[in-house]
This record gives sequence, C-alpha cells and structure tokens, in this order.
Amino acid sequence: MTHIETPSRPPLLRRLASGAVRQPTMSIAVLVLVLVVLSAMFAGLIAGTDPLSISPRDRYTAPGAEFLFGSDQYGRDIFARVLHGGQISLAVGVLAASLAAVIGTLAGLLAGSFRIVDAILMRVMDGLMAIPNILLAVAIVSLVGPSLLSIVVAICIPEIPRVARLIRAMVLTLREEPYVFAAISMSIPRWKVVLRHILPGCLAPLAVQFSYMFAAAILTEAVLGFLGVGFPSEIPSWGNVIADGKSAFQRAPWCILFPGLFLSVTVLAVNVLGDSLRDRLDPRLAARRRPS
Amino acid sequence: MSFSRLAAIALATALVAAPLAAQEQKVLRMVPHASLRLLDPLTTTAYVTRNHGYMVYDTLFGYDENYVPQPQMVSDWSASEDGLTYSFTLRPGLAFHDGAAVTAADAVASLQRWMTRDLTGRKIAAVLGAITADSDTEFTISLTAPFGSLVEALAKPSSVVPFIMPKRIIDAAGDGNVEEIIGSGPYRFVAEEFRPGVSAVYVKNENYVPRDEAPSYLAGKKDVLVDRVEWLTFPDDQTTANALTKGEVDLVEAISSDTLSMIEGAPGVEYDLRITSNTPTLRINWLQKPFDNPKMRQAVAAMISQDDFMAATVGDPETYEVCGSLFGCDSPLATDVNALGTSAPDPEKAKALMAEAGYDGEKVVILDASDILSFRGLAPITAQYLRDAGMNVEVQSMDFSTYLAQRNKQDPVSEGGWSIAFGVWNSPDLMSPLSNLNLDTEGAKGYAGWSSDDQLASLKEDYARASSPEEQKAIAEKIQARANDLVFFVPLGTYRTYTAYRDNVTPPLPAPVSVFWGIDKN
Amino acid sequence: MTSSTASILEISGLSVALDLPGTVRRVVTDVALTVHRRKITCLIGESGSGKSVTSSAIMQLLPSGLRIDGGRVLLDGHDMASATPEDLATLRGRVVSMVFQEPLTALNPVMRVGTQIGEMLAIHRPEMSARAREARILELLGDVHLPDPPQIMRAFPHQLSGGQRQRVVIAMALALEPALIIADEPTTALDVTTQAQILHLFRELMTRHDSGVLLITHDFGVVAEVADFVYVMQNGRVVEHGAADAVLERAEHPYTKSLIAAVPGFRFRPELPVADTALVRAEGLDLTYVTRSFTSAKREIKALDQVSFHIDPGETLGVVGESGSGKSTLAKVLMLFEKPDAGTMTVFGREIGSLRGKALNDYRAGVQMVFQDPFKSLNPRRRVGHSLTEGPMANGVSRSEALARALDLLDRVGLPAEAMGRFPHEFSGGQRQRICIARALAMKPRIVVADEAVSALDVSVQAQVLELFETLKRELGFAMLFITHDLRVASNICDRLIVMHRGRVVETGLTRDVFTNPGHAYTEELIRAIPGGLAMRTQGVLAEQP
Amino acid sequence: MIRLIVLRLLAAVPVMLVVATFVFLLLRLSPGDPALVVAGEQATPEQVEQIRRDLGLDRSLPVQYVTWLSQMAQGNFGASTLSGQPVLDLIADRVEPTLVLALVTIVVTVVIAVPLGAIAAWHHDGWRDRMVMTLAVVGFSVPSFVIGYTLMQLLALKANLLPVQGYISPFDDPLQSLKHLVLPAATLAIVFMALISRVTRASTLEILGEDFIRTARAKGGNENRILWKHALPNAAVPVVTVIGLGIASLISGVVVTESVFNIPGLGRLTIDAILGRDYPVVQGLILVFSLTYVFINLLIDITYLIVDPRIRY
Repeated sequence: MTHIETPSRPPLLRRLASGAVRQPTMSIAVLVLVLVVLSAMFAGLIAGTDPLSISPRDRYTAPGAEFLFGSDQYGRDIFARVLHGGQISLAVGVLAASLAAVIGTLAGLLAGSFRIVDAILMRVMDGLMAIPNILLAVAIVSLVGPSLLSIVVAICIPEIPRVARLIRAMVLTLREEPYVFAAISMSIPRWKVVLRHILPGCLAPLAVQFSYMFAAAILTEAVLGFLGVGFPSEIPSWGNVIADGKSAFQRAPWCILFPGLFLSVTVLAVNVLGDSLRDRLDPRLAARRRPS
Repeated sequence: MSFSRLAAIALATALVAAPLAAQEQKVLRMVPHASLRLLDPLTTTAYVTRNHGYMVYDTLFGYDENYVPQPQMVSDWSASEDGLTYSFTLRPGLAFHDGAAVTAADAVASLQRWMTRDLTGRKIAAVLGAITADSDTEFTISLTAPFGSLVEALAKPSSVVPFIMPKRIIDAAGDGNVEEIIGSGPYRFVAEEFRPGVSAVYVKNENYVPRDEAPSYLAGKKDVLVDRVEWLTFPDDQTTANALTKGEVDLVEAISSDTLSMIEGAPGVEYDLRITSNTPTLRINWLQKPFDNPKMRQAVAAMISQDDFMAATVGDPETYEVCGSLFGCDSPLATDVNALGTSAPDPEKAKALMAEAGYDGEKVVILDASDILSFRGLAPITAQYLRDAGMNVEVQSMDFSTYLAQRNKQDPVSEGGWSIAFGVWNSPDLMSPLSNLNLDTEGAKGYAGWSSDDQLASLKEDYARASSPEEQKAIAEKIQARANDLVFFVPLGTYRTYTAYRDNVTPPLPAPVSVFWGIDKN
Repeated sequence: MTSSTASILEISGLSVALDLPGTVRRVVTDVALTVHRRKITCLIGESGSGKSVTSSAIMQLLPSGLRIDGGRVLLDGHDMASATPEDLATLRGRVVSMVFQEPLTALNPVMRVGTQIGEMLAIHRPEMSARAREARILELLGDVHLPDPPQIMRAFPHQLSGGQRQRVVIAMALALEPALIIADEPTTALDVTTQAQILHLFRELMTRHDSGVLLITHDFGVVAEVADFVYVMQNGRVVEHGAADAVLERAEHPYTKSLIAAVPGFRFRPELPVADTALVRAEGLDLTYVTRSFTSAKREIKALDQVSFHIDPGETLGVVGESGSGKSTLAKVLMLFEKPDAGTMTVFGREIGSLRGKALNDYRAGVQMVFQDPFKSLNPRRRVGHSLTEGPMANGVSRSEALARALDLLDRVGLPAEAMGRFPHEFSGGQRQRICIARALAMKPRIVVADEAVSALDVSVQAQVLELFETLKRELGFAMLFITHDLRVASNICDRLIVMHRGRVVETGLTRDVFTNPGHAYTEELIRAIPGGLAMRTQGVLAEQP
Repeated sequence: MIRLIVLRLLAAVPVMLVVATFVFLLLRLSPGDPALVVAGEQATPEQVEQIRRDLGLDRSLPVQYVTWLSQMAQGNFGASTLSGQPVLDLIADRVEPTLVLALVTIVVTVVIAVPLGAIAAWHHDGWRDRMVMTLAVVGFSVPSFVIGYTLMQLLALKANLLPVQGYISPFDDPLQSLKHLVLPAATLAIVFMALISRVTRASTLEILGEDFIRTARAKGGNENRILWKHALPNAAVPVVTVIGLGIASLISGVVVTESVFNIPGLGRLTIDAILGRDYPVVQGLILVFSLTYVFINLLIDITYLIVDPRIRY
C-alpha cells in the first residue's frame, strides 16, 4: 500500500470554478454557449421577424439592412431562421443527450447490478451498436416522420448503448469500492445504495459523455438535414437551414455561412467544454496535474 | 520500396491502358435526373424508367414538334371511315437486339400488355374488339366504338409508353416484370454492367435502321453518334455541378436554375433550357371535410398565385411561366378558359367562399414530401396563403415513400387523413385529358384526391371519340371549364430546368422527354 | 576504481520545490546525505516526509511540477542536479539504477521480462551481441535467485509472482553493475517472508557487485535488519542521521524516538476467561473461486479449505497470513458478501446462510466492517455526518437519535463535532480510519470485522488507531475479527490467532502461545521473517499488558 | 483462438436475430408502402395492387416474417423490390467501395492520428499538445459534408489536383483509384482522426503516469524510446477498442461521404433502400452490418491477444 498521501478531490463545483480560472479556453467556451443559448431563447425578441414568413420577391437578398444575414430562396429572413433554428438545434442536442443519458444510465445501472438483466440488456445494446447510427436515425425518422420527438429519439437511440456501457463499467468498478460494501453491510436497501453511493460516482464521466453527445446530436441533426430526412422547413433548425441553402452555395453563400457558423461554433464550444470537463473530472488525468 | 514498385506498376498500367480505351470509343457520360432502378417501363410510371425505355425500345409512333403523331416503327397505317378498324404495317428491317426480327406478333403482344397497364391503354381496351397480327409485318386493331385519339395514344410520350418488346419476353414475364431488357431501339442495354441506383450502360445498336425524316421531338431519325452511353446517378447536385465543371461527366440531363448558378461561366460548360416543362400541381381530397364542399376547394384556388409559387420555388423568371391551361401550355389543347391561379391571391373572395361553405375551423392537413427537391417549398407556401385566408392549417412532413402511402389514405383528417397534397408532372403527362390523372373521375376508386363528376366523365368520353383536332380542342375547353369549377386540381405554374453539357458535346435534341440519340461527342 | 568504502553519492543542500498556482512550496529542504559503496544507507520517514522525492531527485525523475531548487547531487563525480538530458541518458541505468516499491506495476506488462532487462544492455552496451546479451540476462536472473532463468526470461510480468517480479526489477537494476542502486520501499508491497529474502538479496548482491544502496523505507524494522547508515527525514528535512546501530539505540531527535517507539513490538494480552457460548462458530467452510471465462477452461482457486473457528463474546480473534491465504475471504463470508460452498457458520445462534428479510437486516447491523484503505472506504461525495447516520436511520433509528449517536462516536474516536459537516477528503488517512470506525460502531455491532484496518497507515498513526480499537472495545464490549498480515500488529490486539496458509487454517491458539511456541513450520517461517528481527524482538518481547 | 472465433460467431446469432427482428418490425410497421414506391407517382390503384401481390405484401405480417426468416435460413436474401435484383448481388456490388474507403481511412487515420495523439500526450500541455487537440476538436465540430465540400472546392476545383467524384476499383486501375480516394478518405479521416488522436492522447497520458514508465526512464538512453516502445504499445488496447467501435460511426460517416463524392457504396444503398421502403435490401444490409460488427469485434479481441499478453480467452 502506498504511504504517499494522495491529494483528494474537492467537490465538483469548486473544481469547475477553479478550472474556469485556470483554463481560459473553457471560459470562452462557456461564454459562447451562454450567448448562443440566450440568442436562441430570445430569438423572437432579437430577430423581430417571423422565420417562416415567405416573401418570394425577396429571394436571395444579400445580407444588409433589411435582412441582417440575408434571405433564402423563399425570401425568409436567415437571421430569424438561424436564431429560431438555435432553439430547435439546441433542444435536439439537450433532449437527445439527456434522453440517452437517462435511459443509458438506467440500463447501465440495471446491467451492472443484475446478472440476468446484464446478459439480455447487453445483447440488445450490442444489437443497437451494430447498426451505424446515421442509418438507424434515417430509418427511424423516415418511418415515423420528422418531428422534434422522432429526431430526438432517432439521434438518442444509437447513443444509448454507449452510455449504458460506460455506466455499466463504472458500476462494476464502483460496486467493489469498500464504501459500497459498507453501505450494504449496514442493511441499506439496494436501490438506495445504487442511488446514493454508485450513481453519484458515475456522474462525472456521464457529464463528459453528455457534452460529447450534445455536440454530436447537433451535428447529426445537420447530417439528417443533408440527407433529406431532417426537420421540415416549417421548423427551422441549423441543420435544415444549411440543407436548404446548400444548393445555393455559390449563388447565395450567406444561406449556409451563418447557420454553419452558429452550428460549428456551438459544437466547438461544447467540445472544448467537454475536453476541459474531462481533464478536470477524470481523476487519473487530474492527478497527473497535481504531483504527489 | 514496395510502395514505389506498386506505383511504378500502376503508372505503367495506366499508360498502356489509357490510350487503348480512349482511341476506340466515344463514351458519353451523363447524369440522368434520377437514379434508374426498375427496368421494365410498363411497371412503373417513373420518368427515369420511361427515358431508359426510349433508349432501348422503339415506339410505333412518335410525337413531332407540333405534337402530331408520326409513324416511327410503322411504315404505313390506315383507319377505316367509321374509325373502328386500324391497320398498321411495320417498317422493314426492324430487329431486336438479340437479332430476332420485329414481327407484328411482337407488336400485338406489346400492345396487349400495355393495355392492361396504362390508363389510356385501359380506355382503349374497354372499346377493343380485337388486335391481331395479319402477317409478319401487318397487324389490325378493331374497335367496338370509335376512339379518336388511338394513334395519339400509341405515340404517347407520357408514362406508361407503349414500347415494343419481343413477344417471347412478354410471355415469359406473365403478370410480373420483363426479365430481359431487349428492344429494338437505338441503344442496346448492357445488363451485365447495370448497377441499380448507380449506373446503367447502353451501347450503340449497330443494327438500328433510323428513319429518313429529320429528327423532330420523338419522331424522325434516331441517329446514334456515340458508341456508348453511361448513365451515372449522382446523389448530390452540388457534386454533379462540380463533376461537370471538371469534365468528369459530359452531360447533365436536368439542373435547376439554382444549381446552374454554380456552373455559369465555368469554362467548357454550356447549357440549354429543356423543352420538357414541369408543372407542380395542388391536389385536394374530395372525400373528406372540409374539401368535400366545392366552395372550399374554390377558396383554396382563390388563394393560389402561380406567380408567387414560381417566384419562390424556381426564382429565375426566364425559366418559369404562369400557365392557365390544365393541359400545359405546350399542349395543342392549351386554353385559358376559367383559368386557376393566374391572378394574385384574393383573400376576400376566399373568405366569402369559406363563409358560404360554412367553414368552421376544421383542420386542413397539407402533406409535404421533404426529401424530394421538386416538392420543396410547395407545402409551406400553400400553408402560408391558406392561413392568410383564415384556414386552420397543419403541414405534415415525411419522406416520399411515406408521402405516397399517406396520400392513399381516404380517412377523415381527424383520423390521420389529409386535405391537400402535391404532384409534379412532366408536360406530356398533363397533355391529354385522357392520360391526365388529375382529371380522374373515378372517385374513391381512382387517383388520390378521389375526384368524381359524371359530367366531366362524359366529356372525356366525347373527347376520346372526337376525330379532329378542332373537335378535341373544343371539348378540352369544356373539360377545363368544368374541372376548374369543381377544382379538380390547381396547377402551380410551369417551369423548365436546364440541361448542361461540355462544349465538346453537341447539344441534345429538343424533345418533351430527354432523348439521347443525335448527340455526338468530339 | 574507487576504493570499496568510498562515497559514491554525496548530496548537499538539496532543495526541491513544488510549483503551485500562485505559490511555491518546498517539499525538500537542505538535505545532505552520503552513500558509500558496499554499504546500505537507509532513508526513513513517514508519508510526506520527502524521502521519495529526494530519491527521485537523485535520478532526475521528479514528477512534473516538482523541480530541484538548489543544492548538489554528486553521483560518482557527476552533478545530477545540473545534468543535461544527454548526460542523464548515459548516467541513468549505467551509474545509478532504481528499484521501485510496486513490483506489480514497475514492469511493462506487454514486454517479455528478458527484453526488459536486455533493454538496459541494449541502451548502454549497443556493441553487445544478441547472444552475449542473452547470456548476461540469464546470468542476472540467476544472480537474483530466480528459478529456471531461461523460462523466466520469456515470461511476461503477469505470469510471475510479486516477489519474482521484484527480483526481475533488481536484476534489471544490476544489469550494468551501477555504482548506486536506489531502492524505494522495495519490500513494502511484498509478503513478509518474501520481504526478508529480498532484503538479504540486496546485501548479497551489493557486496558482489561493489555497489552502494540507498534504501528508502518507512519501517524501522527494515533499518534494523539491513542498514549500515540511517537518515531520518521529517517534513522535508533530515532530522537525524548516523550509523544504524547508534541511531536505533541512542536516538536523539524526538521524532526519531517517537518513530522507533511506534514500531509495534510484541505485547501479549492477558488471557480471557473462556465463554460458554461462542458468538461465531464456523465449521468446515469451503469456498472455491472458479474463473470460467467464456472460452477457456475453468480455473479453480481454493480460497477457503475446511476452515473452522469460533469467536467468543468480547474477544478479538486475529487472522494472520500472507496475501492469497484466504483471510479476506473469511471476512467476506462473515459479512455475507460471499457464500461458502460448504460448511456452516452460526452467528448469534443462527445459521447465517438461511437469513432472510428482517433477520438478515438485523444480522447485518450486528456485524460491521472496517476496511483497509481509508481513502476508498468513505464515499467521497457524502459528508461525514451522512455516512455516520445513514446506516442507523436505514435500520429504523430516528434522525435525532442517529445524530446523537454519531456525535458521541465522533467524540469517542477523537474527532470534533464539526467533522459531521465535512467531506472525507478534508481528513488525513488516520482521521478517516477513525471515521470509518465510528461509522461501523454507529450500528451498535456485536462484532467488528477489521480487514487490514491499520496496514495503510503510517506507524505512528497505526499505533494510535490500535489504541483506539482497544479503548472502544473496552467501553463498548464488541468482539472483533482482526485480519492482518503484520504479526507485530496482531500480537498487540488479538486474544487468539488463527494462521492461514493457502485457504487452510494451519495453526490456532492463544496469541502468546502461537508466537512463543509455534506449532507449524509456516508460522515459524512467518515469525522469522519479521523485519528488524532480533533487534525489534528483544525490545518488546513479552512485554505484558497490564 | 479457433475456439474463440467459433464461439464468437455462435454468440453473434442471437445478436443478429434481435437486430433482424427489430428491423423487420420497424420497417413493416412503418407507414410507407413499397408497392406505391415501385409503381411511381402516377400509378393507378390497380397497378399498385398488382405490384403489391407480386411482392407478397398482401399477406399477413406473421406470414411475411416466417417466410422471410425461413428464406434467410436458407441463405436466400430475396430480391430488391425497387429493382428486382437479388439482394446479395446488390450488396456484393456495393461492398467494395465502402470497404476500400473505410480501410484506406483507417490506415491513414491510424498512421497519422496515433503518433499525433502520442506526441500530444508526450508534450502534455505544450504547444504541440494544444495544436493537435485544437485540430482534433475542430475536426469534431464541423459537419462532415462541409469538410467534404470544402476539400472538393480547394483541391479538386481550385487546385485541380484531384477528381471531384466517383470511385474506381483499385483492382482495375490502382493509380486512378488512389486519386479518387484521396478526397473522400481525407474527409472521413479528418473526423476519425479527431477521435483517434484524442483517445490515443488520453490513454497515452494515462500510461505515461504508470510506474513502469518511470522504470523505463530510469534505464537511461533516449527518452523517445519510452514513448514508442513502452507507452504506445500499452496504450494500444483502448485505442484498438475505439477504432473498432468507431467502425460503426465510420460507416455513418461513409454514408455522407458517399453522397458528397458520389461513391456507389453501402451507405448510399442503405439510404436509398430505407427511403424507397426496399425491405429485402434493408434487411439484408442490416444483417451485413451486424455481421461486420461481430467480425470487427472478433478482430479487436484477436488484436487484444496480440497487443496485450495479459488477456486470455
């Protein structure tokens, strides 16, 4: 046994706060995200115009006083569409990542806790993993029709096995921890042990995974748009604004430039945040930063 | 070292192989407007399969540029005075790609099969007495009642086209699809190189005997000037444009005016407006509320401005026109009588009609096929105008397959049915009141939308019997007037796409469907 | 060549600094130290004393964030403190080599043992032929007394036992006959019997290869066993040094004295009156672990083999044995974490295998455990108060009652009441172990199972925790199953002992009897192997507790 | 080893059955109607009914399922409803481009990304680390079709170095094939490299903290040796795992890349089949994908055996 006093880990929030100070990139990422979220939340207020309002005579107007980001082929205001699209894209990201996280965590906890469930559940997860995620998403969306629910489900299903595997592995490690044994020996009910002693230990890697899933979901939504099975243009999202503008790439580059910029910058920020989180939260990596 | 060796071998192979391939053959690499999958042109109404049919098969008649049917495989024909007997003689020297001569028996078998599968064909079948091969080159069609547009029907370029196929293949097919793609057309289909959804290869039919007349639309001389035509499907129009710019393909059948902006001014690229025009149409569900009431359908029509639709979905005024004719403006039957959609939206009129109809805020469901480029914009624009008129509109988006299934549902709107859907048609499909599906009068048994009207049905019968173009035109005007009163469908404008090609390719011949004979490559 | 007693390492004024955000902390200050050829110099201190940092500084292998802040490290005439990477490349391995604490992790797991030793030769003697190199590897493996060197050479590390791996590491360190071998706690992770062998191996090889050894340790037993010179470190400074015998016998610095005093000697406890009914009675327990992987043939390990024992009320039963002897499995069976394949275990008068529902809950509450690693046995995300009250409250104790009990226990284990609101990471290892004890006792158990509960603690802390167990037991009157590999610790706290070896109980009896008159050869071997040997033994032997 | 392979393949059967049934139900319960798709937009109800009978779609769902399963058991994958071609022929025709593209991408990625990740870890927090990580995070943040179009614009159109689109088999013309593969492979590799270099960095970083690395450093000699000989081989297990698991997402990427660069591969075939409700083709493809997944996992397990002697099956 080691006799070197390993520095212990302070609570999550304080670690995050100290991380922000030490890592300027992380602070910038957070700032960008806050701005994007605010712009989406108050899209109606900021944009002023209806993202759906068609005005055939204003087809492909270049960015200017009338249309800040220009207009698309139906004369719709791209600025309004991008801001409103942010609502949908961010919602897809958050919902898909949350749903995958919740279901995956549940599946992982069950699989990690009960052998029989493990055998069955992990076969099902294997089955899901076997189908390339975009193809599964295309199938689901084209089968039930594009809506916020179907797209969120389509994007989240392929992510579930990944989360389940992660959580399952964490559970298998954590349940060998002495404090879990201690809890069991105190006759604390199984579900309470899982809830209080095992689940909290899974949260840090889950948070990291969440950020990656969030970013991936936004990208996948865009790819679905590219493949023609994304949101209908009645529901603007970054993905379908880009897809709509794709064919006018040379004629009206603003049609994909602005939504593309919003999308990439957001995804970039989320990824940067995820990386910082991982560096902060991964005890093995964090320990490397603080020599014993 | 292994890499450099490999590279050396590769280089050597390329040097030896390249000139061999290039010298001998003229290969036209072209991008069709859609990917070819089904090869039997009598099974599907897909335009790409019809175009494939014109490569491989020949027709008895073909439309010329005045939309007058001209003999193609037929050398002589005659009709009896009473219009009940038609006799045809095939041109000498016609041969299928497998070497067998084209006989009257083949033509008879082909027409019989066509009459079970085509809308117009079926109408003929209804009045058919007999169709018989009289000799190797002569056959007769006898009718129980006159059918004035019989020859037009045999020349019809709209799907499904009465192509002539070998009898043995038709017999082998039974109820199903033909297994062998063998015709007597200008190109021979290379079955071994067919990759569904990817590429199809045709080689010159060396034994093809073109007619002497100058080519005119689908009639006249079908000269083959290249040795091989490769159809390459592109899933992405941007890539298509780039490939043409780089000269990786020689010809792109159809390119939208938006995509055209990508290749405009690119060196070595030329383009023409196509003859074929496309007409998006708005189709209403007659069976269910609120549009079981003609007044409500008229309210929809009052809100449609073709100009607005075209401006928004097509954009370039050079390529679209407002057309008041239900038969397309290229059609000899074109007329402006009682036209729909040719004026600005009239919310007042619409509201008045809705009030008359007693519209009570029932839900109006618009179906949208989101993965089909030519459908883009139709649903949202319709939705916006109908909302302006005060209708309670919901747009349902889905992929095309679901769309087709959904559009076939006759259920009430509240139980998953629909109110308004769309179609996009090549001009030949609208051209005749007989083949124009939108004028279907069979009600719940007929074409989606389930329109029915006895008066229109009898007008169509009159049309079929009409013997002169003038008589036909007069009846057509009546048909349009009646159809538009009841709002069978609303055309949303007519637009053309471009065909683009490298400058070493001669411009494709004009025709209402894309034809690839008469093209040369230098 | 320098004469056999010449100094080969001379450290003077060495300081090492830790760069923290915004501040710099010295972890080693002004250390002076000399190592001679053919002599073992021990550097002793508790965790955080800076002894390991000092040894890493010699080889310039400091973890990132630490840097040498001053002083000289003269190694065979080269100043390591200012050596360039090129110098280091030739000096490391050739002039100075190192043996680390954890033999399990010190070897590259995916590289054959022979290759890893050969790498040393390949780096510094590139001219050597492959055949000569192989011969040298075999010779070295023989030198460290490994059986069948040709086979070991082709083995991967995981195929060897801990002791064998440590021999491989030593063979590697000796490959180029370096002037100095630094050994950082080389025996701490090993079983006692192996530990003794390795220590003697150092002495033997050092003499044969004419090297000097710098041995880092926390255990005065080790010093007594092998050291020629000793340096005592505390808080980054050398507080006392001198010849080993002199320091051991006449320590001057109070810290040294306290360290020596804290080493548990043999102190046997008075005999307890024989109880009528045993709390625990186990008969013929068998437990075999079968690892049946998906595809390979199954492997069986007999963890318990016909084990029988009993625990009387108020008694402490010690279980001693080396790793793999089955002593932890025994604890798991008692805790119901494992189910024996055969045999019966009757606790509080009931057969525990058949317990269900409330009876099971009651049983569990009555048997609580204190674990080895104080850092892992408390949930890092829950406040101490939660940990202390969670168990009682889950078993029907009211919140106020549970809180009162927790406060009382905190007081008893010597922690302030504010501890309730703090997180485990705010406490030192010893304090955490106190919390763990309090947590176990909060359930008012009749039996406490302590699995190596003091093994991870520094000696001075170890003594305090043992003391605490003693006091609490007296006050609260529970029985204990005390599992340890350390015979000295066992002698301090156990009334009776069972000695386990490969799943079997080889000896059982009163602690004093077992030590003074071992009945089994294995027990004898264990006792002989205790580091510090005679020196330690004479100091504390037979000191009876009042 | 053979035992491992056989058992793995046997274990694959339930997985594939689960997947196949799932997909069957998903497809059959969906609103689309293949008969309508085949018939085309202008078809009459009679035509559609005829086609529906031809395709056997008029039978009940359980009958269809049993028929399909029994055909499958006999190795008969059926024929495409869209083109009438045998499903196996269709798939066989499209396998090569996807396989070649995926293999080239993996090779390129591994050759570049693994060393990059290792170097980043070695110079942890240094400029090299930051640069690699920045590239990786950017590669992760841009939709792959945007990367594809951009590369196409720059390298194919502006610089005129490479062809825009298409696929040529390396067995027909290696040089041309390579030229055609550069852009799509680069597009895919940029995304995949981002993933692999991150994982390599993380696992190398972890390994670099291990005790045996200190042992290796204590041996003296060139420090680079430690990275390449000691750290990287040990970091291989997680990297191999991610490469393996990444294959599924690689195939997803292939779908987009195939569209952008007009490569007639499996991805496009799948999309077309799904959108066209070509049930036999979708089902056949899904089985192929599952088999690939199982096969790749097997390969990973075998690789583990090679890179890590501690692992035994």
